[in-house]
Amino acid sequence: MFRYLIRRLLAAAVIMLVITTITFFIFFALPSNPALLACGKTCSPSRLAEIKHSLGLDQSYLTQYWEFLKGLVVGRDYGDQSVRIHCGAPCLGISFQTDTPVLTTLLQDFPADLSLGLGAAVAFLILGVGLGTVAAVRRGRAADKAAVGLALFGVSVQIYFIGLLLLYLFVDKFQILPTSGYTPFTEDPAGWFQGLILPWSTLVIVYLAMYTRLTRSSMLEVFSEDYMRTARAKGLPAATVVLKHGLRAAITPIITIFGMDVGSLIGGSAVITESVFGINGIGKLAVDSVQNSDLPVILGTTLFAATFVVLANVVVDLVYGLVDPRVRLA
Amino acid sequence: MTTQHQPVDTGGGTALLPEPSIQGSRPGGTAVAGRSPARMAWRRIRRDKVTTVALAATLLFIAIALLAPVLTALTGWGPITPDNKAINPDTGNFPYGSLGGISAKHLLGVEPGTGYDLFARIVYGLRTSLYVGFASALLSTAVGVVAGLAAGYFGGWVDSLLSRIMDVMLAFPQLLFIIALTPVIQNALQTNSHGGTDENLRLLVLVLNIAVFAWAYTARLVRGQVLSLREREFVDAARLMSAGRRHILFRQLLPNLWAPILISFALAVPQNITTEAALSYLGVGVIPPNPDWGAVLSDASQFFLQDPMYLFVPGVLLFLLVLALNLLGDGVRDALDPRARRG
Amino acid sequence: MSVSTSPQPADVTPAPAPFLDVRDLRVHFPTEDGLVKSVDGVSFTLEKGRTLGIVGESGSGKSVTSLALLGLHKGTRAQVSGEIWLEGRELIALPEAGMRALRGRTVSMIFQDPLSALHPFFTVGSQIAEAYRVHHKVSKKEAKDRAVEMLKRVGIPQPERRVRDYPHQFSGGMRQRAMIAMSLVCDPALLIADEPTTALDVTVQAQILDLIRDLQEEFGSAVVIITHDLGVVSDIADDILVMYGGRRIEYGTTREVLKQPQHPYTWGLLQSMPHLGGDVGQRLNPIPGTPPSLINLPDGCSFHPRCAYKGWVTEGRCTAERPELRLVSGSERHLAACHLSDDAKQEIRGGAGPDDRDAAAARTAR
Amino acid sequence: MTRTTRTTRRSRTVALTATAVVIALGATACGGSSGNSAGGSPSKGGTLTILDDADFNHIDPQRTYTTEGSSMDYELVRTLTGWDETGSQPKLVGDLATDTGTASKGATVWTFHLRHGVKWQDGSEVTAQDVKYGVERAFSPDINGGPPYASQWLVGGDSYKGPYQGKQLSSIQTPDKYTIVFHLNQPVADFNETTAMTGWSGVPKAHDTGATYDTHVWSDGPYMIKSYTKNKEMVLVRNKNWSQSSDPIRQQNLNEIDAKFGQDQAAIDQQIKSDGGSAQTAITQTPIAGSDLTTMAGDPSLKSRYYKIPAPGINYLAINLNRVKDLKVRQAIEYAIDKTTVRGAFGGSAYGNYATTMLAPGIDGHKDFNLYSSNPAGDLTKAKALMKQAGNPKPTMSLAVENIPTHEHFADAVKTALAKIGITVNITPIDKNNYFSTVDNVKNQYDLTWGDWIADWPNASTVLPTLFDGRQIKKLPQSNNDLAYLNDPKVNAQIDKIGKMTDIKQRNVAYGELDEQILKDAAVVPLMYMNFSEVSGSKVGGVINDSIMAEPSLVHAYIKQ
Repeated sequence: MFRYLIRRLLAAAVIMLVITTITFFIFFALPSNPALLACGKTCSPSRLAEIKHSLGLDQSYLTQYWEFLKGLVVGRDYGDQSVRIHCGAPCLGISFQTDTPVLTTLLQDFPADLSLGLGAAVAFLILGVGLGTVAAVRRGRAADKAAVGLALFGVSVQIYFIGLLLLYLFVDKFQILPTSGYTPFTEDPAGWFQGLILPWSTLVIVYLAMYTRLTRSSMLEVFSEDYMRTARAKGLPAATVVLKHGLRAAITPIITIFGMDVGSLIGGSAVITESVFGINGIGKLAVDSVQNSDLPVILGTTLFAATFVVLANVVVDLVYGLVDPRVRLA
Repeated sequence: MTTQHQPVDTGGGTALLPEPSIQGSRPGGTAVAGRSPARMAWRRIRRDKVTTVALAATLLFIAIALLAPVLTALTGWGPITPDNKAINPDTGNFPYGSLGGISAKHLLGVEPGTGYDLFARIVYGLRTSLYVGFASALLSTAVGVVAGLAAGYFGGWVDSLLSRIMDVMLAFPQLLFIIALTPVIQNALQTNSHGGTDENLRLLVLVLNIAVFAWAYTARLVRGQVLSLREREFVDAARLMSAGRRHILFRQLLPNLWAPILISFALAVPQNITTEAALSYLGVGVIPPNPDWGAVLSDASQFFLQDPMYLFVPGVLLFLLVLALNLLGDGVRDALDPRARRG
Repeated sequence: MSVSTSPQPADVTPAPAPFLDVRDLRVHFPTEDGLVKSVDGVSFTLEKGRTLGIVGESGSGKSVTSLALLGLHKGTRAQVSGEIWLEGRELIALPEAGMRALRGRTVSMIFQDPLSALHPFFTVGSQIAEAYRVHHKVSKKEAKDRAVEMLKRVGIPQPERRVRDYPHQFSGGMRQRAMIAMSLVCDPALLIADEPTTALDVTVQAQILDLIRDLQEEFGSAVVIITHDLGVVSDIADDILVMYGGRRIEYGTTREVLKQPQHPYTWGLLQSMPHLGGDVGQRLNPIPGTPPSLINLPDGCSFHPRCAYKGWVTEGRCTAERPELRLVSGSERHLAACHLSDDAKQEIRGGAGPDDRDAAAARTAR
Repeated sequence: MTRTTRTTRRSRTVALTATAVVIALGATACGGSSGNSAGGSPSKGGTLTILDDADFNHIDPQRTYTTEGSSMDYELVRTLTGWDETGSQPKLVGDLATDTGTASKGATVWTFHLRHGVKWQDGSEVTAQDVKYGVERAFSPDINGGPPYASQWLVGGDSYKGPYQGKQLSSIQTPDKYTIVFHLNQPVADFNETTAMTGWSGVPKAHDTGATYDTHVWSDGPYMIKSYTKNKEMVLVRNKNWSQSSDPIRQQNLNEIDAKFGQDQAAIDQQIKSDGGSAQTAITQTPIAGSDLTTMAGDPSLKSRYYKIPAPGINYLAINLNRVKDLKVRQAIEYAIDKTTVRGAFGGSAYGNYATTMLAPGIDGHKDFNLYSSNPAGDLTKAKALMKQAGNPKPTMSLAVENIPTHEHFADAVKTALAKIGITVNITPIDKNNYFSTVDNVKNQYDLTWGDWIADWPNASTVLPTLFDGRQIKKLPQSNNDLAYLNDPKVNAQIDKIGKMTDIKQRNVAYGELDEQILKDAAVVPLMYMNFSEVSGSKVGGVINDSIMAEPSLVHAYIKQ
């Protein structure tokens, strides 16, 4: 088990290295000139060269890449002109825009994604699995058709359309809720909750659809398994058959996808939701940094998000080992 | 979604016994002789009312897109012909009249700001959506099939490498990457020197970019299918007859893969249309004045208090388009893979 | 051929109600391609302490019949008609709640593939204990002790330890033993074993059959064994029912059916089975062709497309007229559905070796 | 001025104003400003919330070059000179300095005397050395992004690399603790207006944190930083060592200023408009744009808290003289452009008045003239006639705009108008954040380029030489501001001549004539003189329309109790 974990983490590290490399070289091919942006108006060529040097952009890509990797492991110091800025390991670089270590910024934004992602995930998992189970049990009946219909709606509707619609209805039209956004829980729990209701709902509508479909089909598959017939043949009540024997087996494939979804959600992949509701999360940070050509932040956000997805993969495998006695982690 | 569930129909009684005396496998106990799988699938689609309606709706959308020039000729307003008389310059070029300027002249009203005819924007925008959706799905399916075939058939290090690449592709936070990659690819392909962004090239860039992140799903599916197929007798038979690899891959395996390929294509189209619209909504997709629904929605989101029609019309239409394509995709899957029936 | 016109066998209903009495059981599944008549008018009886073997190829309706006995078609799309009387209670009309109380307790079942029939995520012990607790108000501890006891009874070594194992940690034979332990945990009056040995090694098969027989003696249950292998039932069954295309084609005591099989299909089954005492060099003769579609059964005798002897019958009778289930002459309850005359059967079976049969086949088949 | 581009909204930047110019507010300007003069005496206490869609690019005073950042900086740092805007016109006054400075040697040497007793937040006194150090910082490549004037004008500035390696700039002298002298390499008659920009302030060497000074600005103003989380929130509290008696411009009415960043601008507008709860004490610095502008400008209920601030800026279309060489064609374009639809694209009448000159009213040197169509909708007959004289060419022209809806709508309006005189326009939208770095690069030349420009201080000297000195094209190949590529020897000579003038009045007249000359060349189509509109909650008082910064000035802000 322990050795398995080590091996999985090593494999994850390799994948992260590959992603890092690809991302690094792709983003340094971005059609922009961060030095020029930093230089401001009326920038003379000599001043531009100095700023390039100061940002480390005058070195070859390979050198920059090596520096970056080194920074990840041992940290690095920035600025040879003024007061030096220390960026502790794992150093993802220093934002061209704000001169703050990227990781600091990411960690500042992280609570928003955590709140948004986890809150929505809990809701759509419970609702989706519930709805999918009902649909599978009532296969072909009205409840099933309603659930399938709802799922199709969620799969087909655009997340920003739903988001804007919710904003329009609940904030502008009926003024039931205050403007959405993220308030730290520690600051104002009520505000935290109120500000996240609509973003959560939006994510839930979209993800609920997937989970309903998934649970339903997984459940139907399980229903056809021999052991389900055995359970009925034992004389177990229908509810026990479905909820204990059925759900226990049907939930297993869902765990994989749920883990990946949670990983990518809290890693900042709810870009559109963040953008519609003005939540300052990692997704919005990424979009803004692309627009500002803030390479270290772009690199940092994508790596941060990828890390969560890769880690989620490992966690899912471990959980799988706990959930499915047939899987041996060795 | 990474798993393709294939629930077995519960109605058919207990599992079939292996019958040593009987050659081959018997499909489902109710095989109807003399019908090709394609014809059976077509029959199932036709018999499924929902899928038939979805197919009709999809064909209608395609027809509208193809006939866009004709339709706009009928109304007299093209997608980039502003009607300055329909907007009020004193209110920030807000449309005159109610419901966003709906009138006999402008069936769906006009865009605030530009005075473009919304109907024309919509029918031309549909072209964009369908073009990007279908082209990227074609591309990603083609790449995915080749990669999946290679990984599944050759196995060994080819499989390891390709599977690893698929894992990495699937691990990428895709939307983030597509957002970031769009300017990169655009820049790499851009040949004109004026430094701006070519709006038609952008369409191609979007197709490429979306396909880059979509092929891994198809590849995974095809790989799994190949792995199970290559153990089957007819491949062994072909191998024994010392058929070439290419022959086995493309003549023996590929024909048996058309069902999963078609399914993944059918499900990729609405997914890609959604992605394209989302990118345009975030401002990194189609470049105006090329009409696009996502871009219209993005624009409309700023006016949704004052001019809700501007938001609702493209929003609902985009929903209907994606819904129709999703239903069609489901229908195709059900028809080709009866075990995955909706019920 | 509509359901209503299917001829009813002239069964003799004995004066005292039998323990199990199945009358004209029909199980039909509506599908997109048409109505699948998996079981179409099956009747049989069974007394306590006795064993019935239901034999047939896959798709002959034998497994669907067994599920009907457990009432497992309730709540599905299946259309079930006829009557199933068990200890004086009619099961088909019984509501699900009432049926549920019987399942596992009065009627229980052993399934074909113990690996898929046991839940992979629960321990063997807990699955057995669960079956006990459904019908008995006992504590978890008591149920677990009962599970250990049952495992011991079915011959699982170290049951105290193995009770905590998961099904995949058991070998095939042990799994089936566990399955049997589970089905017997409530001392059922009727035990249905659906291909209990098919998924097992040959050596293990015999052990399991022995176990079933021993336990039957111990518990005094009635047993229905469903199999495609006449060899399995020849040892253990008192009666044999041969099914083809959802219908009965031959029904009698084991001795009668094995010694004097009346239906060419039964002959085929017998000949496709190796005889222990037989000539080593003797070829096994599989029945040619495939089982029929249950949606469109062939007209006339549903076996006629595969029957080598239709030439022995008046031209066209086999393809046009469905043979009734008739009492075999000289027998009390041996029933068979074939147009062949007794003489013809005599001639075919008497002395006619396989070579002759082949010749006959050549003469008549094409 | 510079144009920094903000997330989704309009670009904008710093501005300073002109002393004496009458600001022609006219009928369209003049929102219901609740300036201090209007509303009795301010109450003390309370927290003012600032809601901006994005964080300040910089508030390190030497790096600030946006209107929002500069406006915020004025709460934190004191500059040598400053603007008193409580009167009907902005008035240049001494801020850190006792007066507006003394010019000598033909305006090449400027001397400022500092007030005694101005304190840093730790109680130590602000000295001339602090100011010298502050100005020197801007020369370091780490302290980038600020205006170019110091390095342009100070003797030796072209080779000086900042104070971090221990070197000082000898052209800044501090003969004593309270005197600072600047030696310039050319006469600059309005240098004391330059020194009202945030860069001309002190930084105590001991508290300089280099590139991270943005979040650690050391205060000598009425408020100081309590906490600052980039892109999230900045909290300012009272600076106890600030004294009203030493400051002619600012007041210290609030307990706290809380700036929050990152909400969508439309959401901010909506919040403040609905005026509920905490929004009552909030104000936004980012200008209202698009549809919000349309609806809010006309909303009578917002009248008392709607600030329409005329900016010393111009929104224009540059015609590339390298590519559109025929004067007749350029003149035809001047006539053909329909400014009514153009203004509609930017937000209608609330956005600004139709422009006919490059110098906005309010900028020193503004001269009122109109060389082309008197009807803002254009004069098609005249335009067609000019095209005919040019031989009826059917040119195709590229037009560079930002890829934001406003600009796309603007581009469409231009395209439609020019189509009527046979010119086909190809629209080239450019990523908004890279827009100016793209069009300012001489490698990228378009036939038509959109531009806007806000004066750094309201003087023609920060408009015309920057935008039309053709000799700069070669010097600054990557940040060329001459989007028209006008390189007219007459214009260049005139710029040099005016630069040497020390008589302000004479200078202003000459700039007015220069403006006219440029328009005779039909190098640019002036479109609109810009206004910036902001709103505040109903409990915010003391907001002054800062027509120099084009921001709601908060120096007298208070919360109504």
